[in-house]
Amino acid sequence: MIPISWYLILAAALFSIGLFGVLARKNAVAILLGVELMLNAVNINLVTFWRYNAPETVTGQVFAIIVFAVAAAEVAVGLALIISIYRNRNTIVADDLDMMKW
Amino acid sequence: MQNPWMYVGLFVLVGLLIPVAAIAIGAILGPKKPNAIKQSTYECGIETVGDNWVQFKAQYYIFALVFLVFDVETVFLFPWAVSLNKLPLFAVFEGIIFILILLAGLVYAWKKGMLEWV
Amino acid sequence: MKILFLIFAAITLGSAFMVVTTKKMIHAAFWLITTLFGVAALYALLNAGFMAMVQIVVYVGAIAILFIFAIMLTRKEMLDSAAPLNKNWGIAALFSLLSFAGLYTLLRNWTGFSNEAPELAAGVDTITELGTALVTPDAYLLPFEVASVLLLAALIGAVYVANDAKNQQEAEK
Amino acid sequence: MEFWKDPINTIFASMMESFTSGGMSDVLARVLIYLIGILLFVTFAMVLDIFLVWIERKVVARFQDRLGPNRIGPFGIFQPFADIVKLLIKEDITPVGADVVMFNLAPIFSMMSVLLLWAIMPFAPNMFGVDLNVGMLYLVAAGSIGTLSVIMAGWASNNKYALLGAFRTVAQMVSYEIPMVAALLVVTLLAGTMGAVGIVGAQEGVSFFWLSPLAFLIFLISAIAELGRSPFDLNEAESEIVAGFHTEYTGMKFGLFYAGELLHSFTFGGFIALLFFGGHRLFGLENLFPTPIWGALIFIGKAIFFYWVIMWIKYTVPRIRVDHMLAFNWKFLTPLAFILLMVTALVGRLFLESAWLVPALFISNILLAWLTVEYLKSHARKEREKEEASKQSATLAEQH
Repeated sequence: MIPISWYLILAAALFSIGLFGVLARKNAVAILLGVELMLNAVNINLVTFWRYNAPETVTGQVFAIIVFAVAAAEVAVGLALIISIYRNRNTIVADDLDMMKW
Repeated sequence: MQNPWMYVGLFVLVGLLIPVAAIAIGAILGPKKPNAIKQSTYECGIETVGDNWVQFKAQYYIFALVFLVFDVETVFLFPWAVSLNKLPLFAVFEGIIFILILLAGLVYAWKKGMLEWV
Repeated sequence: MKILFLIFAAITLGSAFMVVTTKKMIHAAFWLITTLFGVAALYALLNAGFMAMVQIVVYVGAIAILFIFAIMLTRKEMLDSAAPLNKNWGIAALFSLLSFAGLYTLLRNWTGFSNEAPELAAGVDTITELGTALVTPDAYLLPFEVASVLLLAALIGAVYVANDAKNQQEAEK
Repeated sequence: MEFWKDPINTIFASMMESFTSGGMSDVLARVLIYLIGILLFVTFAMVLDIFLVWIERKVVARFQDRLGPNRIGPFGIFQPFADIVKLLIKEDITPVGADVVMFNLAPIFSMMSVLLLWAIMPFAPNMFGVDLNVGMLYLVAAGSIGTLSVIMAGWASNNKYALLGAFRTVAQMVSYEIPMVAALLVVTLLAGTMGAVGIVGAQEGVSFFWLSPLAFLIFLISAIAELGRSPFDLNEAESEIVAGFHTEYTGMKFGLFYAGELLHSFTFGGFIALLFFGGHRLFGLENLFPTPIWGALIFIGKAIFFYWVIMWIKYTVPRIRVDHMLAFNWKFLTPLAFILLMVTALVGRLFLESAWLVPALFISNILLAWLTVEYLKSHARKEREKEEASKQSATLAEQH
């Protein structure tokens, strides 16, 4: 059988890749893709802990479902904002979005 | 190894292999005589203009958005529906409140005129 | 089991890497879908069939579609963006490597690091338990209803913002 | 005699014995037997698919007062084989600028999404692939793989019409998924389980059609939309966008899309049979022979019947406009489906384990349908009056 460490390391690696995407990508949509990777890593952790530490309760799965809802809400609003910005300023390069700077 | 997902995994494998085999046989048996006209994209018989870039309506996004919200909602509702018969009556009302809150969102989008295609 | 895990883990991580480095946005979205399938397979391996299905229904069926629509709507920009990464990508790579190393050492020092999975109790229907937990006031009733409010807020917010975009598009015509 | 009562498991046990006696490990033997079984099963599905082509062409010919294929074999039954040979020896054209990998993956995914549905199809007791406890979600998940294949095909073709068609199709498929899921939720609620086998088992006494005829109608409409068949065939509206997302596909790849659509229709016919009409049951006739093969035959007969209903609708109703299609879903079908879900939850819980459950649910469904129709009538009347009033004021203004 697979020890828990494999899953946790996988989740950590996925989280780091997502973090890299968030920090390094130019495109705002790509940044959201990175956030999705990070949320997935979190979900892997939650389900893993459910399976290995408390399979008799459903806490881990409930948490994971709520993370799904949060991810959906985040994507819906985030992408709507990006589309709106694209319409108004004709760019979605995150570095160019500096209207709050002075 | 009583995991039923093993069966599903094998089914995915076979489900991939059969169409791949069909396409492969077609590729072996069919002739290969490409030329520029034949490989150009089809536009009702006239010559292709530009690439496939077309401006899409923002409307598509709105429908996908409303769909996403309802899709996530159903994920919550499936466990509720499965266990409803074993639960006390107020669980029904909790689910109804849950649905009503989301239908309010649909009504909002409707009143905003976001569900119109034009 | 271990072989299956390694295959799925390789698919997940490899395609996740492609998501953050590939040049064309639409390809990044399709690599993300591959990652999501990999994660769903991992859930199935963890005996969490419900989570695997939810992963595909919500992520592949809805979130990925939304991403593709958004990419299509903002595509003109994408065609000429040459470099996918910004100038700070070296620092970003260092940062994420450091975070991985930090997480690894943290986990390493945890006592339960190499625990094995306990046997699942036979005849327990996780979905029924999940449904019961979601509507029991002592358990997760509040998160259940709050999730609905969260989704409502997201819908209203996104519709409001996108309405702006729609009006803009009509004004351009 | 034992064999006929449970053929699949008997074969499985004997194969398992012969495999493991040869020194093979238990897991490997299981995987191998599953693989052989699935291969046979999928081959059966594909052969059935070939005959579906023939049925489709024959039935449409009858609807349109023609004869249909009648040259090759008796009643033209070998026509589909000729079609396959033709598709196989056609040149496989990939358009310039297409994304080759995705262009080839799309038809494969399309076919796979349909075949995957067969994994949970319970033909009869002891005759099914696997009983997943998340069966209904699995159905939705397989559908989303189909959506994905459409988007892949449309984008990878590098063709405006293909992309437009794909976007229309995706908008339609995702929209109609919501009422469909709501109908599935109603069924889940009534059965108390998501597994397909459990749902068929729960219809021991009375089919779910009598408990929720409205859910059946909603499921039928959204299934037709999900399949992209007329009146919802906007994805390949020939007069507007050539052939939709598969404009650029030739040969066997086109064949896979086409065969996938037919098999999908049949599969949904099967799902209608198992969700609302008791699966393998037919007024006690299923007990005529004590073998599940007989039940499976009844099930396939039912599936073909509902496949025929879908065809009937397809060749009777004209295509609807894209804005009407979306308005019909979001302003009518989705609210109705969720109201039905709430009503079913309430009534079903109130009358739980009482003899009045069936009549109460049936009457509440009929009542809801009647209220909806009345509301629509009054709404339409108001709209008409408004229109006439504006017309009148317009003519008045013209006169002045």
